[in-house]
Amino acid sequence: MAAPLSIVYFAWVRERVGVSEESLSPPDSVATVADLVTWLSNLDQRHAAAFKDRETVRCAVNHEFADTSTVLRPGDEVAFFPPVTGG
Amino acid sequence: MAAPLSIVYFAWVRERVGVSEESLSPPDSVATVADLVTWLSNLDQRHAAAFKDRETVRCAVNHEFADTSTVLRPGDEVAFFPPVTGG
Amino acid sequence: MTTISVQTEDFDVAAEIGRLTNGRTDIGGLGCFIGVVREDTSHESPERAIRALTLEHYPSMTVRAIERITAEAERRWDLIGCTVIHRVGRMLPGENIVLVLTAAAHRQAALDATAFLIDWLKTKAPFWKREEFQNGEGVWVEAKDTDDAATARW
Amino acid sequence: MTTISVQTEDFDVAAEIGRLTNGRTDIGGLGCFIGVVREDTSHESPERAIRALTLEHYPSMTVRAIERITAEAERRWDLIGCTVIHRVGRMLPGENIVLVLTAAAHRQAALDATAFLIDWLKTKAPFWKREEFQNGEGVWVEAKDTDDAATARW
Repeated sequence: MAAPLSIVYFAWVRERVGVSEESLSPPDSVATVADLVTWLSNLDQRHAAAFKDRETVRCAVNHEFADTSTVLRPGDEVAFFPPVTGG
Repeated sequence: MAAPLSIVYFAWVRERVGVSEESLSPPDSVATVADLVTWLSNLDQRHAAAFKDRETVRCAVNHEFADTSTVLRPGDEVAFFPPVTGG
Repeated sequence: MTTISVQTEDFDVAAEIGRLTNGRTDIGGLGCFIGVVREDTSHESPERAIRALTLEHYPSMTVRAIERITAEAERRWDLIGCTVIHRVGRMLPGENIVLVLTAAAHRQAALDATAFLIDWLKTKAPFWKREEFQNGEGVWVEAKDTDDAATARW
Repeated sequence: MTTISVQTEDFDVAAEIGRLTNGRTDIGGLGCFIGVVREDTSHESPERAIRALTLEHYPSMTVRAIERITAEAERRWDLIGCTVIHRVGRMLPGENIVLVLTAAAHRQAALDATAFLIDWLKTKAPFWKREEFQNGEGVWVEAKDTDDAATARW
């Protein structure tokens, strides 16, 4: 991944990571959302806590709901959050 | 039928009969709503016109929807009208 | 709380919502349906466009019939309250005809009870609509099979 | 006409109905749903009664997500217009959270589209609810299987 990703967090995912937004440049081996989650989980304890229950974390890429197989491109905005509970 | 019935009409049934309410004393042979409709149909041209399509005329007895088999008692209020179209 | 009214004057939706909710904190969802006089332009001739609608009813029976319908809704769903206001008399296109409001702890009860109440009002309450056309003629609206089908769903 | 708003302030239901209908005479039915903060007293301890609800959202995505939902409703039903207003921030029991309004020529479209919109808003728009208890503690509300089931119906 040549350029950094913008990564944003919401609800308890945000609370566990400790920031609402960060700009990170993962290594070239990170191609998909699944790769990014694995990489983030190994970054530090806070990220590890946020992604401990990977099954319950949802994501969006560039403001569209995405799944773990979605391929990432430099400059993408990737959001992680729990299942939504509005309405 | 010893005492008179109060008979009320609504919508096009009322328009055809020409009155909205009347008090009538049918003969003893009138026991049910069906009997009453037959007797009314033979009363005059206006009643005959109102009950020409008997299948489309609905009725209520004492403010409850009723059917043609409902037995009438002296003093009952019997209403005749088309299928309802409110709401 | 159940509020039922049959009246010639228009209703105030916000005031009715306020009367139903009335500071309560156990309501999670409010359902609402408003029936409106529609200027039916589906007739081929513009002379048959609807100029007004007149609602006739059976005064000594109407409120009682609506009470039976709201009681049935309250039996089927866990409602905190409901409101039915039905206008009678002559109304112009764009005017309100009927208001149904339901309040419940959970949204599905409010949504279902709202749909149920308007479906049953259409087929089980003694109201009759007469359409008045632009050319002065008029017809009594015929009951629709689709309304009977909607009633039978419940 | 489609109106979408995500806002901290409360909404005025009567004003929104007026904005949607706006003197039109082709509307036959208006559907409406209002979601309200419910003081959930189902917890065993009164200390766990809900003191407030805070709605977080994803500002750069939220309106777009709601637009996709209203577009889907307009694709499925013959709507004259619809309105979705969703509040964010901190709200107290009894306060409005969300407003859904639909206008259609026929009642079934308005009723169905209203239920559809609130079901989809619950599972396809980026909002998260946090409950704040009387004792000061709080929890993020967990998504309900029943909401997924309600969404899947459509």
